[in-house]
Amino acid sequence: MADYHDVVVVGGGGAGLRAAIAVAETNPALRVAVISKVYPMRSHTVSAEGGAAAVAAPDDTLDEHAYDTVSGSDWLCDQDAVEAFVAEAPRELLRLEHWGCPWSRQPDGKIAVRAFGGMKKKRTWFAADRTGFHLLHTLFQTALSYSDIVRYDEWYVTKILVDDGRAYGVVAIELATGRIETITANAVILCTGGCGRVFPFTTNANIKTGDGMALAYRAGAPLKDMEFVQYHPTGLPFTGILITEAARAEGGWLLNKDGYRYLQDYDLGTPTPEPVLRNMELGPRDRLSQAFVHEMEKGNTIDTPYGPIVNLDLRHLGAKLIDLKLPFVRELCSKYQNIDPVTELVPVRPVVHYMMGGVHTDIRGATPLEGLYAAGEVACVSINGANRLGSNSLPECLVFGNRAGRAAAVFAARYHREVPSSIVAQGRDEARRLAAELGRRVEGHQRIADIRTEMQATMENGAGIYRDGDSLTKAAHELAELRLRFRHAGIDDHSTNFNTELIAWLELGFMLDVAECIIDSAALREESRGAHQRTDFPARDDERFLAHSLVRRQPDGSSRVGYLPVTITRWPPGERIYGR
Amino acid sequence: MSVYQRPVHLLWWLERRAYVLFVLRELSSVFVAWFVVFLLLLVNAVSDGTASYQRFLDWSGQWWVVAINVVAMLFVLLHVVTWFGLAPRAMAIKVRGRRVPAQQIVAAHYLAWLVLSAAVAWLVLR
Amino acid sequence: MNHRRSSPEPLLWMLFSSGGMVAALMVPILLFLFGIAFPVGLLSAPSHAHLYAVLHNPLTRLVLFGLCALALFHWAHRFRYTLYDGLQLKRYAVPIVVLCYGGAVVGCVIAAGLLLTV
Amino acid sequence: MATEITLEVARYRPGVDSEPVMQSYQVPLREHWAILDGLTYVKDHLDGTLSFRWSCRMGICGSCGMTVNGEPQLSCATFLTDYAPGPIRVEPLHNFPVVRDLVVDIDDFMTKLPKVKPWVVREVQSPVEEGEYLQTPEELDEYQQFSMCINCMLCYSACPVYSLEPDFLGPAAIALAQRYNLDSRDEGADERRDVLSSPEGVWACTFVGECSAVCPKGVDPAGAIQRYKLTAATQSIKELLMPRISRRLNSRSQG
Repeated sequence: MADYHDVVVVGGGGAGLRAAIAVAETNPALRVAVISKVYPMRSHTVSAEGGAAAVAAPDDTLDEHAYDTVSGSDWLCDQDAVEAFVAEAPRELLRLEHWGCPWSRQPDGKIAVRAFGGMKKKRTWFAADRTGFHLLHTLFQTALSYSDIVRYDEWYVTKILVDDGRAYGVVAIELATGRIETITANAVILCTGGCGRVFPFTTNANIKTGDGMALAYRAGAPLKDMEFVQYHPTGLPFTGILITEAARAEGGWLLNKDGYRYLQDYDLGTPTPEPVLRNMELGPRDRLSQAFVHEMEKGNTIDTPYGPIVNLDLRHLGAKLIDLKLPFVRELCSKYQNIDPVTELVPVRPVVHYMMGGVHTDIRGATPLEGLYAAGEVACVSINGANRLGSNSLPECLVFGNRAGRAAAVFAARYHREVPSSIVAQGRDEARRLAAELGRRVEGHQRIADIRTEMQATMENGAGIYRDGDSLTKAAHELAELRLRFRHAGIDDHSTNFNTELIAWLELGFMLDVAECIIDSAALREESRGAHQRTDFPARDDERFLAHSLVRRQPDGSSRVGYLPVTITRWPPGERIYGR
Repeated sequence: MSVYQRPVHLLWWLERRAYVLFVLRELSSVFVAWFVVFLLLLVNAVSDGTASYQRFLDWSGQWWVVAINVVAMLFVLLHVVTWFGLAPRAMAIKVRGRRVPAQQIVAAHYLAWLVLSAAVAWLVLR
Repeated sequence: MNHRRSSPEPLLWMLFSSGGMVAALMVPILLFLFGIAFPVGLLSAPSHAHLYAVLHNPLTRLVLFGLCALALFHWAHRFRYTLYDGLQLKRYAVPIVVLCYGGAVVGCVIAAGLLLTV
Repeated sequence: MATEITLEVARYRPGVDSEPVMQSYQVPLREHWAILDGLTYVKDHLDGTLSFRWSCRMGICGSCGMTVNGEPQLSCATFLTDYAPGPIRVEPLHNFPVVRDLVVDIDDFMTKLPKVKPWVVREVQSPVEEGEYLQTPEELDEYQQFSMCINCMLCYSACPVYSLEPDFLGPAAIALAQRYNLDSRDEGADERRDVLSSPEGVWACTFVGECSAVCPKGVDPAGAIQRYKLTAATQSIKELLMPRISRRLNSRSQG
């Protein structure tokens, strides 16, 4: 018989743990489980560096945070969601504080805040430059105090079980033993993060393969705004390791090969020695990454074996400030780049960082598929629209993790139903499929890694910082071909214990689905907005595209894109102005 | 599920240099104990009178007793260095709300050591 | 709770660490003088009369007793764990405990006897 | 510089091998390549059956601890060129049961961790509406280094006491307990004392100190343990000398 929990959370990062705690607090009688393909404290939330935004200072207001978020999103976010988000973010960060998060402090003991890109006020809470790490470990350790939260650590979910339009659980493999289990539930919350690994050069961890997006998509839930892929302007060349925006917020400069602060040429304001909010290096990420491409085309970047770069200059900040506010940046530079930012320039280039798009949810975290919820990067509520502002994603995990957890708890209790027998049968079928794949031996097969590498190259060429109709069409063809090859890909490892090759194969299948959704959504959006820049349609087109794209899977496996109007409450579409 | 459990060798501490140093450090205690025995023999000899004291001096001049004491000295010095070196990690000392840096705690230990040693030497050699 | 209050480990550790500190501070100079410098003639040994006078001082005897007792407990505790871990003899914990701490107690009694009768 | 380097990797297939066998792979020797890059090269191009854990590849998620030439290391933060000309011996972390190849079972730690209550314990939880608990930078500094633990398990791998005494709570768990004990917002030190001041707690530690030496994040678990010993011993002796007062204190904290 299958394991049953009232609510199953898939993913143990910031959103997942917050959701699990919310379920436990909303209704202690509910049985809640967290299924994660890694131990929760390994989740990618751990890599977030700069901070978490929430209004804290007396001179700041919720409306200003909302406006910065709306304009940052190029008006593609839903403003009701943004208003709820900015209102609840301070409470969530305070709750984290009560749970022990070691937020950096002012001398009087109050929370300290720092500047961040695209924000008009200082409102980014931080724990040095290891904010995600501390946030995740605080959540994980706090979750340990809820002994009723059952954890399936290192279990990989392969399918969401659906009957009559409602989600009733998942099928998952225990990595250590290869055991395949049907885990039924009255509500499922997806918190599996993004899919940066469909691109070749990303800040994202190896685990970020878009599993949850593909799971929901295959289960019949639509994906929203998938064409919006955020390039972070400052990643270390070769590794793609993130150098936090906080480095610029603390006063770092971006220099081209001539040592010139080139952002002044891209309508981002005039250079000042001290950082100015919403100006120059504190502009939004989409604009900064686009400026890099123009510099490259002008021949103003520096060529290295790992691609063209510009320099991030932190030298004028001094060792003391860097050690206090940016110790992790210094550690990463010295370890992975062999340089010391106190005395040397840091080479950086834009790197895929975040998916604005994701599983379509409403403001409570509910997807159109009854019983299925989503929160965090896997979801698209949307507060991020066409471009997310730095430091909005951590509070998003908390606010919407909490909301999804509460909503799922209420749903699971109010609409509790016996799990239909068809679900168990579906589980058995999925187990049989997985067992067959594990045993399938293919002659002269395609290597998983080769297909993955080619898919990543396709995505970068087709859907990079700038795209056009031709590049997207070409990418769609290449993806179709890769899909065919994927059918003939096999695995060498047929053992049941910790079979990472089987997992890599399953992940690749998910990534190909997600990649297709990105390309198809991008091809149909014939305008430029935020992170989606079409060279063949360089202007924003509110008439046709002030709308979310929704991509649904058709019965034959192909995708179909539709649109959903954007919710506008108080801020009618306007021009995005930075530095003036 | 069958797992592999690496066996622990009887002399596991030979596997890493740091472990060898650790075992040597712990063995220094044997020489501390030896010193107590040696000291008590001296006390006994002194309280038994001049002849007995002279016999002790002769005995302690034998090559093997000196050899033991030289080895004991090395171990005791190892004890001193490791003990003082680790001391700041076991104690967080604060003076007027400020944490005293580790080097200062170590330095204070060595200073106390020098002063005490000088006092003892003065008392004995006076 | 009972388990915690009845555990002798905190007391034994306190004796061990006090002993370690005293030994580190006092043993090197004494061992150097009486174990090496005087026997090999590096320095001339003090006269019996002088030593006897120093030893006769109750303060000296108290300090020496403290040194001996704490140093012995330092040895007992460390040696116990060296036998447990270094030679993996934890299965003989009872005889080891008796040997180590028993030895230290016996040593203390002898030290007290000798120092009292100076 | 040579263009390739040999990785000697421990392979263990449960049910097939009775103990790990070493297998050699030639991987490119490139600047900036971590041991982990060598292993993913093997996995992608040479042998898909090799299993190991990894995720963030920037030394913060704690997944990729391995024994490299006998030393516990994060394989993402240890570089091929530092071991040239090789060969480099890559084995699973010591002191843990090996599940497969370079993957070890860390359930023991995951079971022990909640026992030290690594979360804020307070008699009264103030509502968040009242704002943050004040904490000065100095108070933050008291526990900050112990909050840097990434649970990578290198310290357990380096700890001989843990290998001999599987019940030992271990360096990371105790350091995390101290992380909360030293946090000005926490009131749970007394609740943690039973577990910490037990024979399987701090008293099992003999201060080998290797846990701190191998820690990739500069946490000093050995120091945390010794500091706790001093605290616990002082408290115990106070209770021994002043049984009445301490009994009253105890009954209050238990009530």
